[in-house]
Amino acid sequence: MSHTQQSELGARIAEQTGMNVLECYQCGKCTAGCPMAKYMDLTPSQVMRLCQMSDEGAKEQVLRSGAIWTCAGCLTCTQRCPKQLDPAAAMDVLRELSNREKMTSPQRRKILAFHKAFLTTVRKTGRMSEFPLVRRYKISSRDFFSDVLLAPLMVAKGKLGFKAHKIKGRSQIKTIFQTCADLARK
Amino acid sequence: MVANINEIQSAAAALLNEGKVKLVLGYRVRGNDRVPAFVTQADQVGCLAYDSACTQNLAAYLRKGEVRSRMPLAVVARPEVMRSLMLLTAESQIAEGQVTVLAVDEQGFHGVLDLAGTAKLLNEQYARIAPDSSLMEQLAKIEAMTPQERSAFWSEQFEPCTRCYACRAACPGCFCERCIVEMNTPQWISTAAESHGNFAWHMIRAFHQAGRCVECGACQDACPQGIPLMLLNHFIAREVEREFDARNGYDPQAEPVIGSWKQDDKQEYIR
Amino acid sequence: MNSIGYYPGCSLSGGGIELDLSIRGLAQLAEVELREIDDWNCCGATAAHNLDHNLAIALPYRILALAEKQGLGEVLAPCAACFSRLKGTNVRLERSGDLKAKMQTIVDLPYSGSVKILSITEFLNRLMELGLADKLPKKLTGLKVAPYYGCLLSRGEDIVSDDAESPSAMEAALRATGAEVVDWNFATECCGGGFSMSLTDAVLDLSNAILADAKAAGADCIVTGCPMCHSNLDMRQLKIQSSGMGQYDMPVLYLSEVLGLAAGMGCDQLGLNRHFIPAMALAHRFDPPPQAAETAEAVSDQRSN
Amino acid sequence: MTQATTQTETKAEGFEPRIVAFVCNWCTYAGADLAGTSRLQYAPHVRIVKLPCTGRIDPLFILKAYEGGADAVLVSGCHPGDCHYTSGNYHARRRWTIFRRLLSLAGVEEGRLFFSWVSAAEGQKFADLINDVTAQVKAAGPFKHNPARRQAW
Amino acid sequence: MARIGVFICHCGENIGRTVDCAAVAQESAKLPGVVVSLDYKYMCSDPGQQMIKNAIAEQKLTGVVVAACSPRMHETTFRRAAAEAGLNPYLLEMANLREHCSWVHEDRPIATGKAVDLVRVMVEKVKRNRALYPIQVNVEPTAMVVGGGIAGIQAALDIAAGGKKVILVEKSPSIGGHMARLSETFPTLDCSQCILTPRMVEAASHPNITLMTYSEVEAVDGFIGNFEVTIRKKARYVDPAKCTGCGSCYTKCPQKKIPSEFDALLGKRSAIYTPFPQAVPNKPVIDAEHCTMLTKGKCGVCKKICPRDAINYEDKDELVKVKVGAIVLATGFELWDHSKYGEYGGGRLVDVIDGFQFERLASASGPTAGEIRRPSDGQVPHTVVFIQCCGSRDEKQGMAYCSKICCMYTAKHAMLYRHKVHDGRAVVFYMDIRAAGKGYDEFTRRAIESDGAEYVRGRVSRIYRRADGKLIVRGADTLAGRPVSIEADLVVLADAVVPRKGGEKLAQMCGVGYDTNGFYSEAHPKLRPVETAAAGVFLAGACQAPKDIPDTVAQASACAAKVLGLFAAPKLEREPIVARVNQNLCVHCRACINTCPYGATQDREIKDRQGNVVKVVAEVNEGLCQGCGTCVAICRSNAIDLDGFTDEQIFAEIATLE
Repeated sequence: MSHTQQSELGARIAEQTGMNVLECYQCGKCTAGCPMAKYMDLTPSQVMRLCQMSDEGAKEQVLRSGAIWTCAGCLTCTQRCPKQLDPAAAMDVLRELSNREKMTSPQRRKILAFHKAFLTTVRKTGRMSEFPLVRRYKISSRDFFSDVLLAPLMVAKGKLGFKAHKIKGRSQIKTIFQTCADLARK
Repeated sequence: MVANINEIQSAAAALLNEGKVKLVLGYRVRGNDRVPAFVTQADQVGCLAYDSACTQNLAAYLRKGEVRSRMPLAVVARPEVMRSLMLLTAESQIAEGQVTVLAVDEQGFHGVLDLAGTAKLLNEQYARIAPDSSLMEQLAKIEAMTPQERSAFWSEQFEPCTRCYACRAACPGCFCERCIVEMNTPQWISTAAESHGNFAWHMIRAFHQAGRCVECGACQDACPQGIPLMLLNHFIAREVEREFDARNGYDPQAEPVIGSWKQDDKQEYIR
Repeated sequence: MNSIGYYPGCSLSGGGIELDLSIRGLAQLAEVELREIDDWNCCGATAAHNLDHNLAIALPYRILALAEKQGLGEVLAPCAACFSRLKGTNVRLERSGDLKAKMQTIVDLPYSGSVKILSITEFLNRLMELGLADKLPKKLTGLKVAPYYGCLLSRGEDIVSDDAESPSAMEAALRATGAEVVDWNFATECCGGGFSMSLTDAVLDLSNAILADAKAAGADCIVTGCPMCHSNLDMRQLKIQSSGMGQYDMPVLYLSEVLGLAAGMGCDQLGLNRHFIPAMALAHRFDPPPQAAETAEAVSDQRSN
Repeated sequence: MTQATTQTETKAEGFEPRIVAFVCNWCTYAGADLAGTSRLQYAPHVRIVKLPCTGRIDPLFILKAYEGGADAVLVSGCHPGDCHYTSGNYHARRRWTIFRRLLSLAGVEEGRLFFSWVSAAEGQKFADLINDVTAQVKAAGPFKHNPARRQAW
Repeated sequence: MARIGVFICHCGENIGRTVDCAAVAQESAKLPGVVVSLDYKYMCSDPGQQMIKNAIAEQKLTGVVVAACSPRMHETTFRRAAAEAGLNPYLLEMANLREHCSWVHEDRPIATGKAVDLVRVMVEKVKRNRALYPIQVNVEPTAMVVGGGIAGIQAALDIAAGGKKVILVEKSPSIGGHMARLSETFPTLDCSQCILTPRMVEAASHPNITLMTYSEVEAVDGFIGNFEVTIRKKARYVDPAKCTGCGSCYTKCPQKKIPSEFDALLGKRSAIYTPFPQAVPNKPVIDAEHCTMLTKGKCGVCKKICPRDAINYEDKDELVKVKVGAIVLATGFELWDHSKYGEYGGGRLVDVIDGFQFERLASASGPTAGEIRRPSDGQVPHTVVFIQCCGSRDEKQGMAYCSKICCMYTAKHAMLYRHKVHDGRAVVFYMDIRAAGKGYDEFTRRAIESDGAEYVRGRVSRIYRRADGKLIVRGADTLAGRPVSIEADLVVLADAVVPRKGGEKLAQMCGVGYDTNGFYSEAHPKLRPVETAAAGVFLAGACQAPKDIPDTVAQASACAAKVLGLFAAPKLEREPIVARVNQNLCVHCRACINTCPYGATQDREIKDRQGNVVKVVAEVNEGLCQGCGTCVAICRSNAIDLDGFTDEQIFAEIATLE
């Protein structure tokens, strides 16, 4: 690896996952198998391709893409990659970076909002409970009306916990979140 | 004395009577010692004895001309000796039909076997002979030492060696016509009983046991100076098993461990 | 009595409550004590690894460390996502001492790596070995099931020990119930996972394809081990059907529910009454409800009258 | 050592290790040739003994080198699969695996025995290897506890 | 008493710049046994060589050390000079002052000191050198060619045309190999059988060629010029001398449902069969596994019907020993088994076939008489998907290499399909089109531009069979940046070209190396592409690497040239660097015999005057020994030594370094 000149994204991926994106030979098998590819603005192989390039434009295009957020993390690409790369792990790195650099695609804001709502719930209580999560998500995504009919049904089935379950070690959880946030800022 | 010594004697007598062997190689009692017995007549079998003090590895006699000239012969063999016979078969020193085994262990006599039968018995009954736990403890101690301490430990151990080569004589695996320590053009190993010659001798002796030593203990028993040769032998056997998954003296057709290879043999130390 | 550690995970007290109920029931039947990890937290699910790679390890690390502290050698994580996060964390910690040291500072708890994580299928197969197999009096003869593994019970070479392209971890248990396993194509296709709310259309598409293939293969129900898949295939099936994408009425059962049926556990005990696509009728094929039996008797009574 | 080397030794500051290298003719010797034709500079302490193949190396050669007071021994041949004689290096590798463990047990410390695969194409690797081995041995100092060393008397 | 001459070369400035050559010469002169020590600007020049020759003659030198460049450069030069002066060339050694000293060190005193060391070591070695004489080896002017495909046929024909005898060994009942199974060949669309069968017949009828079909190499002993090969002639149960090839037997054989290997299991054959109508020799064999007479003792129809009484149910395998001087390995390839690809159906989908199966479907002599009909239901497929790189360039499957021929034959397949099914759709998934060859790129372009094959650049991730029988092929179009899903009726996988199973065994018998993929290793990838590390063994065709027909034929002809060159001289000379056994010391533990990569160490019985075996020892066959010395180091008794690198010489070198 020492001799390979990596792009900024390539280097970041290598650091976090040990993967060398230059090994990708663009066969497209990830795209071919990706269940979400048809909802993406870049295909998974194009994402990998752009990570190989060291120009600023490539980086922008990747981090602003909706594709990285549309990835469901199903690992089909990773499972079948003939070069034994792990595009799914690369997507994690890219999403993290996209969020941190505030480049997240407006088209996929809802997905980010959901993840954030989820983590906020966990940060405050230690666990995820459906009702607080949904409430938080609805407010931040401004998506008030979808699924409104589902909620009463869930209640009836005993599947929607209203009350957040708060664990005892909440302060520990807060510290963990805080430390991780500090590390990310570095 | 094992309970059924009579069975050994009568089996030996039968072999001699039927002319299946010309010699039975066993043990007899001399005072407090157990010494080899060379029985050629059925009426002499009464001297044959066996107990846990019979530690000598009789397979070592199989290289001696006077013994070889009396083949086919029978050997009273405990599991380690049987393993020696497997090694000697694998290294083409003996062949099926030349040696019959009178199998014994602490429990007693287990019958008359040919070499193939011996191999089967070994693998079925004695597939795992647990190494002496005190050996393993001592090794662990040595391995925990610093290199300097290890160097000092061994120089202390080798220091009393007089180069009498009793270890070599007791070992069935040391069947060379002329040992390399006796080569002088060029001289491989200094024959003087001083430190570097002793070191080289013991290193090479141990290394020549790699993949071969059956850990019978005869060399160490034979050493008049009490040098802990079994530490080296056991260490090598352990390493051979760890590295190459090979255990010595169980397969009469085994390829030599040092002298064969696998593509994926470990090599993490080679850069 | 055998005991196994238990990490229910968040969804098992909400959307995945049937899974919790049926697992506890089966464990009791197999005389295995489930020892819940004290004060466990959320594993971070899909959200954490999307946004913060340290957090994605740190949250499961705390869970593992607590389990180790509690002396739990093996821990069941029934939710496929929790399983994947917990076992994945174990794998990565084992690979990198640096990571372990880093996590120890972040979480401030020691963890040596001794906890082994069991998936729902591994756990249920274990229960079968521990005697559950002999406690399945009901034969689900004629029930055609489509075992659905989804992503996290089939893929991830370090995590799942099954064949990624044609997994079989559920088959032995299903066959033991007398059910017939159908050959179908979508056992490992993705259902859309955590996008149920944030990218609903995609989830409807993907889940629809799975339901369609199961139906084409002649399945009576889909069997899963993952609460996320369950909610997409079960709860979202309502929307799929109401929007005219397809009409399936395909019950989606947890593997533990199927085993529970064969064990003769009641529908309520298994949580079958909580499904969105009714599963009771299917259950009643093998376990006629009391009042139905009464009605049948009443009918025959009337006739005789 | 000859007068010429003795002079340079006294001139040079500190410890100048003696390192004996056993190399095969087809890969490592040729790799050393390539280091030469590429004019790669490396430390001058290593003396090469050329053999047709690493398979020719008897463990006693290594002992002999220590007996003679070598501070370290380096053994190098063709990469697995590249042996000019198809499998000499595989045989050699087995021998080394056991012999180095034995030497270690006997007190030959880490950093006194090095093994390497250097192909005919790896001139740079050869130079790096020599420099690295030399630096390590220099840092470790003279092999004082050499259990094989012939006594001076 | 040794009389050694030392000659220090300046190599212009190359050595002289950093090494004080005069000082080295002075120091060397002081070494015991050295009687002359000179330095000179260019030792390899004529005057330089003359200097050495003069010294040898005048000083009656017993050994020479030339301290100059690497021995790889000029050892031959200086040894020849020594020989011209009457000194045995093996009494000359070189100290490498240039590559190993002056070029790699800058400090002049240090480099000079090292140079003296290098000379000292070689002086001590050369004192112990012995005169050695090149080994003369007889050559048996017959070649064995293993493999009767196009490579083997071509090599055999060319060697035979050169006037030398050839034994052509083929394991199946007929020669012809894969080429005989092809429908048409790229890039010309010649009918494969039309161009191949004349060659097959020529090989069978050539007076210099002995065909041994249905035979396999069992053992190879000996060495270049003198191989002794054991060949197993498998029982045919049909006496070829009596059989006229009339065909009554296989028309009447009741066992007719056996999948035909020749037809890639798509067609059927009988238990007594010839693999295909144009088989050479055109004489049937009985497949012992499926013949009920041989398995159950019931039937006997063929024996009853045979007008020539050629059937012999008692026939046995026969071992034949032949002596040959050279061996050509032309064992070819097979296709990788795509059942390892779970995502492509794991071998369970019958309408997912390989390239050979498509060839047989397209072949006029094939099971469908040249109509493209899919195996499952015999329907003509309306959409055929071709997938390249199936297993090739797939590190996950352990094959990083390109199979080289698939781009071309896939284009051909797509073309043939479109020619046969005019309204059919041919979709080709590819990663790159590798069409380097005469007329090749034009050919693939034609498939796309004129024949309407739809080329999609991307791999396929998954194939499954939908309930309605359609094969769903999920691929990617990376040029358009979109996933694509094709509903196909037939899928043809261009499976990776892999070496023949069991090829390693043959390689080991011959002492030939093979790479991690199992392809045989040539001696040098550029300059010796048909030789191997085993002298006298040559490689032709796809056993060395995936190859198309023209490359295969070219390499086969090159093999023939090498073989004919070898046979041109009656005797061979070899370097005398060989191992020798001291039979007095050998205790016959057989470690060396097990170790030798060339089988050069062998058992030798020592007999007394009455002819009784008194001792068995190891012996080195100097014709086979390549001089690696592995046996020497393995011998605990040190009963073996290696000429040119004796223990004594090496110990002297080590001792000099103290």
